[in-house]
Amino acid sequence: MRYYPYFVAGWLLLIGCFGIVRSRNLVHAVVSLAVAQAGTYVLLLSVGYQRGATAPVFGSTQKPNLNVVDPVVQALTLTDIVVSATVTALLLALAMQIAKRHGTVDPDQLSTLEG
Amino acid sequence: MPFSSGVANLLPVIVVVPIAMAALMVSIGPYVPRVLTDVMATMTAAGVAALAAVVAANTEGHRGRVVSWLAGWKPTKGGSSVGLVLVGDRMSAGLAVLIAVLMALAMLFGWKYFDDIGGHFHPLMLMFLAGMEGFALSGDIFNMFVFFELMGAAAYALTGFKTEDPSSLQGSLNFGVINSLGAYFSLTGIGILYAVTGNLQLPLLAKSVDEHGLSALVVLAFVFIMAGFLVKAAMVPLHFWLADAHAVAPTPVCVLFSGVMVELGVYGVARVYWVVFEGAIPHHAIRGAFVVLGTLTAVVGSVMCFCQRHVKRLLAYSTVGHVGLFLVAFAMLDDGGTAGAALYVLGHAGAKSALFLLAGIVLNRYGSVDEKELFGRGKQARFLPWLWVLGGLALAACPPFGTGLGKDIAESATLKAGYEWLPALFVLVSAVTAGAVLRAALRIYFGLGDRPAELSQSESTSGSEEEPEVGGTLAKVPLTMQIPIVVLLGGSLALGVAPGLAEAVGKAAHEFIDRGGYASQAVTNTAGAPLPHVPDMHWTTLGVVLGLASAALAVGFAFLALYAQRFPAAIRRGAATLGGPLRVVRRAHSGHIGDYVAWLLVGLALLGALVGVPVR
Amino acid sequence: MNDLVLVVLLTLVAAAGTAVVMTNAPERQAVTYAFFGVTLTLLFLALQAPDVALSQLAVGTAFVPLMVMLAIRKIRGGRQ
Amino acid sequence: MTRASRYLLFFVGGGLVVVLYVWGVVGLPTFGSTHHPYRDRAVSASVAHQTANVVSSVNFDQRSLDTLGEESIFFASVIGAAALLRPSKQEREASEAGSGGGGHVMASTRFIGYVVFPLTLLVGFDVVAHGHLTPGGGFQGGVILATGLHVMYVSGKYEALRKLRPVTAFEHGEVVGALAFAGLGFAGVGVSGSFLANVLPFGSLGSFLSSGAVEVLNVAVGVEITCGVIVLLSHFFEQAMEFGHGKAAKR
Repeated sequence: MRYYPYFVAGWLLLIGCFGIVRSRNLVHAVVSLAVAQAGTYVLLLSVGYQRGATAPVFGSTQKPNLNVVDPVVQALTLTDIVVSATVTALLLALAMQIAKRHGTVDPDQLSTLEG
Repeated sequence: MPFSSGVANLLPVIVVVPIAMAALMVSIGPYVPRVLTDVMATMTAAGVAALAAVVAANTEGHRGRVVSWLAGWKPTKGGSSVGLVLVGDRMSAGLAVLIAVLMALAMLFGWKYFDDIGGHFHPLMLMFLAGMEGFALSGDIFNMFVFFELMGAAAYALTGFKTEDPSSLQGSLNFGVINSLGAYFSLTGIGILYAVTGNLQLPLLAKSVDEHGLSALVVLAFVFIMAGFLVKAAMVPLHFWLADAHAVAPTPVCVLFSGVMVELGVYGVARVYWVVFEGAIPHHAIRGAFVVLGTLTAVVGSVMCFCQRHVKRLLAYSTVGHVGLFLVAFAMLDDGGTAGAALYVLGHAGAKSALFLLAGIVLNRYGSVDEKELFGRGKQARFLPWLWVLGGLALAACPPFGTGLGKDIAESATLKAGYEWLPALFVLVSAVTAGAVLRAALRIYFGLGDRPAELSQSESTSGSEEEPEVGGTLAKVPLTMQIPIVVLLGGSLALGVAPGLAEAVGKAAHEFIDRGGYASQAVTNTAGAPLPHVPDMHWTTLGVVLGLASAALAVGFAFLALYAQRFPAAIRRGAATLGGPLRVVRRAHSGHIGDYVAWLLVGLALLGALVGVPVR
Repeated sequence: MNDLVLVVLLTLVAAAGTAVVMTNAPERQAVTYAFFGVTLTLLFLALQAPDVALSQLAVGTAFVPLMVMLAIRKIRGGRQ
Repeated sequence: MTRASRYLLFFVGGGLVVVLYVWGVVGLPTFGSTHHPYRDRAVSASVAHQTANVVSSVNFDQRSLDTLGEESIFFASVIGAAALLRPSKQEREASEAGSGGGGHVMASTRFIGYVVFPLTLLVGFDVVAHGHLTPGGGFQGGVILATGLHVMYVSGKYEALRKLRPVTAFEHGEVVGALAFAGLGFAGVGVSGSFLANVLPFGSLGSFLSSGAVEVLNVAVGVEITCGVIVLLSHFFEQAMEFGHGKAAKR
C-alpha cells in the first residue's frame, strides 16, 4: 500500500501507450491516450493524499484547519481534466475528417506520410 | 526595485493581449471585411513584439531580470510562495521578441491566404502566440505545462487546417497524439518532483531539489519532465511527428514551427535543467547524454533531409538536423555553448523561416512542392531564386550570416570542452542540409542538373499532391509575401555583422546559466554575485574558415546530387551499397502513430540510461 | 478500513483502464470508457477530492463518451 | 514496420522505462504521509481571502494564471474543432438539398431525457454559483449545463435541440466569458498594481458573498465553458447527424 497508488498511475500511463501501439482504429487510439492521461490524475491525487484528512473545503461543520488533503494537486488535476477533454475533442475531430478523406481510420492502412 | 513595477506587469500583458484579441476576433470576425482581420491580427503580433522589446530593454535596469509574481502573491520572508511567477530575463524576453516578430511576419505573408478562412485562422494563430509567449516567460513548472498544452492545442488545429488535404489531417493527428503523450510524461515527472519538494515554482524548486540531492527519483523526474520538451524539440527518436506536421501545415504555420516552436523545446530543456536540476544531476551525465543524442539527431536529420524531394519535408528534416546541433551546444554546459546555441537559433530562425516562405510561394505558384516534378519550372523568375540561394548559404552557416557566428561560438565551446570531433559534425550537418536546399533551388529555378527520369510515386511522400493555400494559383507574387522573406534574411545577416546584437546574446547566455542569480532575484529580489567573464562573441579565424568550408561543401553536395547520373558506373554502384541502411532509416519514418509511441518509450529509456548509469 | 477501500478502488481503476485499452470495437469502448470514468470518480471521492470527482463525472462519463459516440457515428456513416 | 517489430520495440522501451519508474518511485514519501508544505501555505492563503473551498482559491486566486491558460486551451480547442469540422462545399450543398434527421429512440430513454434535462440544468447552475463554497465551480457546472442540454438528443429530439441552441449566440457568450476573465486580470493591475490580483471585498468565510474575485471568475468560467461545450458539441452533432449519412466527399 505504501507505493501501490503510484504503481497504478504508472500502469495506466503505460497501458495507454500500449493501447496506441496496438490500435487498429484512430478513435481507439485517442481513447487510449485519455487512459494514459488518467494515470496523471491518479498520481497527482495520490501524492496529495493524507491518511485521515478531509477534503479541503471548509464550512459551518468544518472550521479551517490543516488536517486536509492537498488542495494544490486537486487544482492541478482539474486543469489536467480540462486539457484532456479538449485534446480529446480536437483529436476526435481529426479522426472524423481522416475517415472522410481516407475512407479508413486504421493506422495500418494510412500511409500517405512515409520517408 | 519593487516586484510589481510597471514593466513587470507587462509580462502577463504579453500573454493576455493575444488571448483577448483572439476572443474579440472570434466574435467580430464574421462581420468585418477580411482585410481588417488581417490588419488586426498582424498589428496584435507586432504590438506584442513591441511590448516584449520593452521588457527586454528594461532587463538591464532590473539587474537582468524582470520578475512578476501574479495576483500579488509575493514570496514571504521565509522564501516561499503560493503564487505564480513570470520571469523576463534577457533570454526569455529575447525569445518573446523573436516569437512575436516571426508571428507578425507570418501573418503578413498570409494576407492572401485561405479564401475559405471562416474566421478561425487568425484567432488560432493568436492563441498559438499566447501559448508560446507564456511558455517562454513562465517561471513555474506546472504553468509551463499549461502553456505547452495551449501551444499544442492551437498547433494541432493549425496543422490540420487544410481539411481537404488527407495527409494534412494525418500529420496533425500524429503530432497531437505524440505531443500530448510527451506532455503527460512531463506531468507525471512534475507530480513526482512535487511530491518530494512541495514546490512548483522554478526558483523555489531550485533550492529544494538541491537539498534533496541526487537520487533515482530525481533522475526519473528529470527524464519524464524532459519527455515533453524533447518531443517538441524533435530529438531522435522522438522526432517523427515533425516532418509529418511541418510538411502539411500551412506555410505561415511552418515558419513558427521550425523558426521557434521546436527551439522552445530546447529552451525548456535548458531552462529546467539549469534552474532546477543543475545542483543535483552532475554535468558529466548530462553532457554525455546530450552529446550522444544530439549527434544522433543531427545525423538522422541531415541524412533524411538530403533524401527528400518534397521541399517542405526537406526543410523540416533540416530543422531536425539543426536541433541536434543546438542540443550538442547546450550540452557543453557553459556560457559559450549556450551563447552559441542561442545565436545559432536566432540566425536559423531567420534563414529557415525565409526558406519555408519561399517554399510556400513555390507551392502557390506552381501547385506542387515536388522538387523533381518542378524541374526548370521557375526559369523565368528573377528575384526569388537569389533569395533561395541566399537562404541556402545562411543555412550553411556561411559568414557573415548570424548562423555562421553562432556556429563559430558553439564550435569554440566544443573545442574548449575537449570534443575535437564536434566541429566536424557542425560543418557536415550545415553543409548537407544546405546542400539539399541549394539542390532544390538549382533544380526548380535554374533547371540545372539532369532532368529527373522517373516521376513515380514510389515509396516516399513526393509533395506533388499538396494543396495550394490561396484560391487558384498565384499569377504574380505580391509584395506582402516578398517583404517578410527579405526582412528575415536581413535579420539573419544582421546578427552576424552587428556586434551589439551578438554581445547581447552573449550576456543573455551568461546570465541564463546563473541559477543562483535567478533564484535569489525571483525570491528575495536581491541580485546574486556576478559571474566572472562574459563569453567572447566575435568571429574567430577557425570559425570563418569552417563556415566557408560548410558553404563550399554545400555547393559541392548540391552539384554532386544534380549530376549523379554522369558518374562512372563503378562509383554509382559503390554509392548504391549505402542504399540498404538508408532504406532502413527511411522505413522507420512510417507515418504510423503506433510506431511513434513505441519509439517515444525507447527514447525515454535511452535518455534514462544515458543519464542514470553514469551517476548510479 | 479506509485503506482497504482505496486498494479495491485502485485495483478496479487499473482493471477498468486495461479493459478500455483492450476493447477493440470503438462503440463498445465508449461504454467501457464511461465505466472507467465512474471508477475514477469513486476513487477521487475516496481520496477526498470531491471537486475533481465532479469534473471527472461530467467529463469522463458524459462529455467524452458522447463525443466518441458521435465520432463513431460519423465514421460509420462516411464509409457507407 | 510490422506489428511484431512494433511490439518488440514497445516492450524493450517500455520495460526499461518501467525499471526507471519503479527504481525512482520507491524514493517518494509513502502514500498518505503528512508531508505537504504547499498545502499548509495554500490553506492559510485561502482562509486569509475568506475562501471556503481551498481548491477554488488555488484555481482562481493563488494560481489563477494556470486557470487563465486552461480556459485558453479550452477556447483554442473550440475554435480548432470548429475549424477542423467546418463543412466542405459538397457537405454544405448536400445539407441544403435536405436530409438530416434524428434517428429514433425508445420511449423509455425519451422519458429519462425529459426528467433528467431540467434536473441537470438545476444542478449545473447550483454547481457554478457555489464554486467558492462547496465542491464544484465554473468548469464542472459548465460541463453539466452544456451536456444536460444535449440530453435532449438522447430523448430523440435533435430538431428541438437545434432550436434550443442558437450556436452563434453561444459563440458570443463564450467570448464574453473569456474577455471577462482577462478584464478582471487588468482590473487587478489598475487597482492593486498586480495582474489578476483579487481586488474585490473578501466578505466572510462561508457566506455567499465571500472570497472576492474568486466567485466572479468562477461565473465567468462557467459562462465560457457552458457556451464553449455547447458550440463544440454542436459541431460534432452537425457532422454526425447532418452530414454523416450523405455520400462522403472522398477524393
